[in-house]
Amino acid sequence: MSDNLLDVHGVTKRFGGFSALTRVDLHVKENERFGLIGPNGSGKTTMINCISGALANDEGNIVFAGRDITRIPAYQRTRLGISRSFQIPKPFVSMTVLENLCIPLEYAAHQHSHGVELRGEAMEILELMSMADKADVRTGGLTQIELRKLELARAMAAKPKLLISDEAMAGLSDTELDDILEILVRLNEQGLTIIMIEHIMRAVMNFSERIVVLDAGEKIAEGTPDEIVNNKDVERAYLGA
Amino acid sequence: TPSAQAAKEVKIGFSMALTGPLGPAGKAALLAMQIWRDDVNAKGGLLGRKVKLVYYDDQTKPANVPGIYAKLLDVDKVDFIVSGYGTNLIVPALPIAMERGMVFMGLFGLDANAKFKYNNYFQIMPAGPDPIVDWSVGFFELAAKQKPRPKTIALLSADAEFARNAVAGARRNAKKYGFKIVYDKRYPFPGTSDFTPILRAVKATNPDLFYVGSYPGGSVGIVKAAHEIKLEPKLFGGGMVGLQYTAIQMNLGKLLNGITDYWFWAPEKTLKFPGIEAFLAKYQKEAPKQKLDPLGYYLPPFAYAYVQLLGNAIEATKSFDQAKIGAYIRNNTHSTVVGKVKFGKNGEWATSRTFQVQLQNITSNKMSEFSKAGKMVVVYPEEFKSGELIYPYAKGK
Amino acid sequence: MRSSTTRTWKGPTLAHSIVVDNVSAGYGAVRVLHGVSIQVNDGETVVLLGTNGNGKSTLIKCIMGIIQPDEGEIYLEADGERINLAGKNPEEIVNLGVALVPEGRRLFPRLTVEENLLLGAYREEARRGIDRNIAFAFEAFPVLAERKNQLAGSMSGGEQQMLAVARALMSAPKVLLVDEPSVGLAPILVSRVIAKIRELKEEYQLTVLMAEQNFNQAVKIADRGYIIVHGEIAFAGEDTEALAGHELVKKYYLGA
Amino acid sequence: MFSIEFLLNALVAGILLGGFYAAMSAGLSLSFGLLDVVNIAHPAFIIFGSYLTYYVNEHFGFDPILAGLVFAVPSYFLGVAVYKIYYNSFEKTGAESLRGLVFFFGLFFLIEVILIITYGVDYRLVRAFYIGKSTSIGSVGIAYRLFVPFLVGGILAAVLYLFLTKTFFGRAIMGVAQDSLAVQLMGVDPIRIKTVAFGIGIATAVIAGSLLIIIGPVEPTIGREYIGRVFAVTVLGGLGSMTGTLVGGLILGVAESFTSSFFGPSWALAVSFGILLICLAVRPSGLFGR
Amino acid sequence: MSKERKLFLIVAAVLIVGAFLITTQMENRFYYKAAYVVLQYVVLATAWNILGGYTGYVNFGTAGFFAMGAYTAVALIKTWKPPLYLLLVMGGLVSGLLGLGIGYLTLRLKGVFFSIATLALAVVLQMLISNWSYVGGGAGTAILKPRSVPLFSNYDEFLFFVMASIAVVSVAVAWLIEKSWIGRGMAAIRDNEEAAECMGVPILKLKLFATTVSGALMGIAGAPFSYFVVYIEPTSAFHLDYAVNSLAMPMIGGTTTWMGPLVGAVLVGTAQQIATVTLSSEMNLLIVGSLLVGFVVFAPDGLVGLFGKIRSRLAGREA
Ligand SMILES: Nc1ncnc2c1ncn2[C@@H]1O[C@H](COP(=O)(O)OP(=O)(O)OP(=O)(O)O)[C@@H](O)[C@H]1O
Ligand SMILES: Nc1ncnc2c1ncn2[C@@H]1O[C@H](COP(=O)(O)OP(=O)(O)OP(=O)(O)O)[C@@H](O)[C@H]1O
Ligand SMILES: [Mg+2]
Ligand SMILES: [Mg+2]
Repeated sequence: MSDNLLDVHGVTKRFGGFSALTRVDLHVKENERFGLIGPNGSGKTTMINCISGALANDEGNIVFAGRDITRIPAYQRTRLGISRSFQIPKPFVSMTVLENLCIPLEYAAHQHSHGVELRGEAMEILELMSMADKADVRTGGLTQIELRKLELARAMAAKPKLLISDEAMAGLSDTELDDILEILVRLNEQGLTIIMIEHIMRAVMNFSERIVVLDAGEKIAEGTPDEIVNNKDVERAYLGA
Repeated sequence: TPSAQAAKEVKIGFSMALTGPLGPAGKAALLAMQIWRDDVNAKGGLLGRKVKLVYYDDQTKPANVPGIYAKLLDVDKVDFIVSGYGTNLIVPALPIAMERGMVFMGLFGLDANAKFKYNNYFQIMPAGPDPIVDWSVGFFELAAKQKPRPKTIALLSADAEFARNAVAGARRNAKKYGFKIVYDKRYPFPGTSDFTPILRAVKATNPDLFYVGSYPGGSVGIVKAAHEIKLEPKLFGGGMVGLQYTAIQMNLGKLLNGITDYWFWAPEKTLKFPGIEAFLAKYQKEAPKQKLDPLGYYLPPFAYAYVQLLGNAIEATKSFDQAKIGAYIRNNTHSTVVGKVKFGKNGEWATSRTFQVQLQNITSNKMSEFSKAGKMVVVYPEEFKSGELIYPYAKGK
Repeated sequence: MRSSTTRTWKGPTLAHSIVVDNVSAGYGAVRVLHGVSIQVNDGETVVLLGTNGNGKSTLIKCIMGIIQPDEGEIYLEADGERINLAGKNPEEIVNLGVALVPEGRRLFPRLTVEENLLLGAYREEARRGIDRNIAFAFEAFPVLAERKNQLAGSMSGGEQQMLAVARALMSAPKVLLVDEPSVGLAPILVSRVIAKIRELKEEYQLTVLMAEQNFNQAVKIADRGYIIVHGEIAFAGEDTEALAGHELVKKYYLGA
Repeated sequence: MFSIEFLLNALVAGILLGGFYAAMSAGLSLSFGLLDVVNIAHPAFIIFGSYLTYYVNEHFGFDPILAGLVFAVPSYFLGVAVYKIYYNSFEKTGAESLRGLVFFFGLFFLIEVILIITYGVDYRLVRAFYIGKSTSIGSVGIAYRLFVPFLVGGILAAVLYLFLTKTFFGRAIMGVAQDSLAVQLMGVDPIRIKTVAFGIGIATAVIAGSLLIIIGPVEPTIGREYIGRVFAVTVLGGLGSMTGTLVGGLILGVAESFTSSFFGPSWALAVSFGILLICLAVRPSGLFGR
Repeated sequence: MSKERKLFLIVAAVLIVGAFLITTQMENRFYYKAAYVVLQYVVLATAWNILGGYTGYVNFGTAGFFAMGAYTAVALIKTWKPPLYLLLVMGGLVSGLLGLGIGYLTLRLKGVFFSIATLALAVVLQMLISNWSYVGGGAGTAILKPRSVPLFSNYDEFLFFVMASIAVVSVAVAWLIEKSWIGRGMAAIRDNEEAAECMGVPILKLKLFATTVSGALMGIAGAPFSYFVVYIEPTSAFHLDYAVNSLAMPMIGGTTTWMGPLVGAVLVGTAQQIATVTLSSEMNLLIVGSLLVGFVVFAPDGLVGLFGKIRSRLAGREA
């Protein structure tokens, strides 16, 4: 047994004849800040979908907290402590922002005591994300950016062990980005493990302790931010000259 | 005062299919009943009281019937009830009549009283004491007489109440008369768009006789498809509803020639029952305005007859007492526009009088073609026969 | 910068510029823009800077006719003619030669890549150049050629962004509005997309207004720019140096 | 007992019927498949077309097919009007399509009422020189009554297919329900596109109505029998795909014909809807769905 | 919360007792028959809404579930004539299992595809029943209802009481679901299934729960049907009306709350009953058609939504 929180072994995912992921391994340590980068279409989101259970991988297996979760449904994975945001926001449109957060709070964070008072807790998270003023707005009235922040907030509301943020910060200004990074760092200090997918190098490089680079569905590099920045393959495939 | 007069009216209540699959026939039946009402009222009503019809559309939905009869009896407080058109719509009302001990005249129910055995139920369709079997006896009698004697039979029925029962009777008759059943299938009704494959399967069995239980839409499809694939059994027809309708006759025209089907009335010299022609004249005057079957030979005379019979019974007993009227109807022979009627077991006709008619000599699609004698030739029973069966079918085509 | 050359050889008869004069706009009770005036001259590339929620997209939507300004005027100056854009539908504005790469891409997810591109060339004037434009799109973004029969909705985020840019160009626009083209793109693609926009711009003599957060990339092609803060123009930089030197830019984009 | 000839005949009968089903469903594939307008009243418009055809056939001896084609034009405008109401009451206000469904159910009943009031509840039929005639190729018989609708159905599907995939207008129809703002950004007026497409859908329904009354007699409420079938064909083929609609129609037609021929007609509907269920379970987006 | 629940349950009990008391007072059978039909629609609309309104899966096959309940009862009546409550239980069980079955369809089928599948299922079931001669097949069969029943002066009143109780129970079930974590989870599924699952909502379980409960209630509503009509045959048991009404009534009332289907069913159902016995047949269809068109056009959020809007507007004026 490893002391990793998440072990992804040889995961392959095909869409028709096209292989979006080919035998990819990932190992994320407990309480690690982990970056996942790669060119567009390299399979990052697909990987997250496999880990969170939104897609079933064709080959390989996924172990979380010592338990093989390859075949268990997504909601159980969330209850075990994996929570993700969606790159393309998927809000609950008939609900307000606050009610959006109540769903994961009720179903994932407090799954055995339905009906507990959740609004206070939801409000705290919104305040953390500086979205408190939008609490009673229906999600139709939010901008793309706000929707992304809602995605992150909702993922946090599941009170996960592992938080996966799929481009939640795209489009944020540097100040806002710093605010969010600070929140994430604080959560990490409290014991949360975080996988960050982001194309904003400033964010990923500053935040991550370790980074894996995907390209065309395969892992091409793994290492500390410094190692990654200086990796020739990564430069060629992703960073550019 | 008008209210006192209204109280003196005799109210006859019923549900009738005015929309839905049975709507066309139901509407024509209603017109016939209204003509009877006007006839009676012109003569001063029943025992001096004017007749009023109280009716609601059951939309051909049995589920509507219980509510309608409850309304008729408890809210409208009608004096008499008669049935709507068709077995499905008669049966739901029967127990209500039974609970209240009322006379209940039925309009074209096939063995509707089998379960209830209610003695004040009287059904006007001349099917006979064992309706399901008697219904097709004529067809088989005709077949059995032919030389060489036909050997095989194909049965086809629409998957709904009347057609299935008709074919169930035919099945028993086939056994009784010793014909071998080589095809016996049902088709979904409603829901069959094309009959070609079905009739090809029938043709593949090469039957001598082809007995069909079908409803108007299907009957048309079957006749057309039979011509298209040249299906030529020696005797063809039996229980096809719709061939009696003028619009369908006008559309099918010559395609009808040679088909032998059950029939209730035709302008043949053997069927000039007292009052029928006067009734039809009135009907035919009004029908086009209401977009109903213009000739009205099928159901309307019987719809007239079943209320006529009730009215006559009231007059005869000089009473509005249900039990007395019931007993009178049960024990006497009645003269109506559809001939002499005597009821027997379960309120069905004591003896079967379902005609078998062969369509002959049709040369055009004009309506006048079908109001003439000699086109719908009664070939069974002997008593009413107006011509000879042309056999085999292909010869009459 | 490089684009200054473009400006010189463009004849006045093909001039297309956008003038936004004192525009105020918003969504229902939410007021977003307050008296904004900007101008994008013929052949220029102007960048619109500003952090989230300050009104960049709103301004672009106003120009495009997606929302109507409450106050102020918006003109398209084409060939010396002044066309009032306020009150026009997006489709009418598109037919005047203005194209938008919208925020959130807005592709047709259940049409193929190719069909998306062809639909981009709907307007009468674009249909003539369709073969040339499609060839150009495939050359600029080879992945689109490889995947031309894939449904747009199943492409990755970045691939979709490329398709959105390519599709806008299919309408053979004279004025291109781009709302944050680099969002969600890998760094290598950001520079490629930006470079492509410049290439296209030169090829077609486009006038470009681009909302962008990635300052370093934006200034590679921008002639000048505006900084928008809380729905007002906080600074109009006459050239890229002026922009780079501005304290707001330093604060927000250059990590100073 | 069953010969090759019998099998071929069953196949041909199924194909002919299938072409007709495709004709009935093509317009629905446009409105429901592409515009996301759940026009459950489509069969009612078909019956409406049958009655228009009946009217001119009965009174002026018009050929039914010709009548269908002629009436397609005014029906297009009827479709345009219906869509305007639908648009203003539902799409404009962003109400979900479910609500529109109820609207169309209501419309369904209203059309039935109008037909009942004007024509009564009786069965109506038409006459044409090809009805009741048939020809045969080898041992395979072909009834013109079914062949004509098959032909028209096939042509209809082909024309719509070309229209949708090869014209700019057609592609705009395909895109409009997916993102109507994006359609605007392509320089297209989405409402116009949808109105035209819906109008075309109704026009094809009316043509299909003329085919229906060629095949068999029609009464005002018979449209209800076809709700299931037209939706089954549309879904089986894959929403919005004309090739799919044609293939879906053929599958249903052949399945019905084979079941009728070999197992007995009473299972025909169960088999064809069973096929639909299985298809949906295996390939939820239909055979040619995207 | 639990106080609210207690109050609601008390109201429910009072209604059932009230229904019983009415039967001891009033004699006119017509009202019982008419009320029976309306109440039957209350059950169907409420049941439909648990799946369609709360969870977002539109069932076109209501008639199938209803008829399966009815035919389960017919099969049992033909076999050993068990008491009515057993018919209800068995009808509910069979349709509930059927619901469970279509619940598994939701694994693969979304949106209209699911709706079409339910429609197809209803057709297949109708064909199966049509070919099953034990329960009368396509020809149908007459069912004798028991002549008398203790406590009630006639069977019509008893049937009314039974349907009233079922209606009260159905609405109570819908209310309990709506106000509980289950209802909130269903709303999340309706909004976005994928996101709901990733937020820890056991979507399959909730969907199965919804389809089963919805199906079972429809089956229970169908179980007494054969006693009500006395004559049962597939075309009327599987009638399009059930599918249309059970969908239109919640739409007209409002789909997001328990009150919507109740209001819609009472309103439309009563209108239909009145129209049947007062108007000419064409007018009847005309009324139903116009009602459907009119309400969805002019009260897009349903009546409940409309009242809410009017109330808040009035409140706003006062403030
Ligand atoms: N459902 C699908 N069907 C077919 N291909 C798919 C599907 N989903 C994803 N793909 C393809 O798989 C590849 C990987 O996609 P993925 O979304 O994982 O990329 P990504 O690394 O997240 O990219 P980005 O950074 O642009 O978001 C892409 O080429 C995409 O087109
Ligand atoms: N549809 C809408 N309804 C209500 N408010 C809106 C809507 N769209 C945007 N807003 C508000 O308008 C303001 C400006 O939004 P806009 O999208 O123009 O910002 P932006 O500068 O483009 O930022 P971003 O970087 O987030 O794209 C924001 O406060 C936002 O909340
Ligand atoms: Mg991604
Ligand atoms: Mg923006």
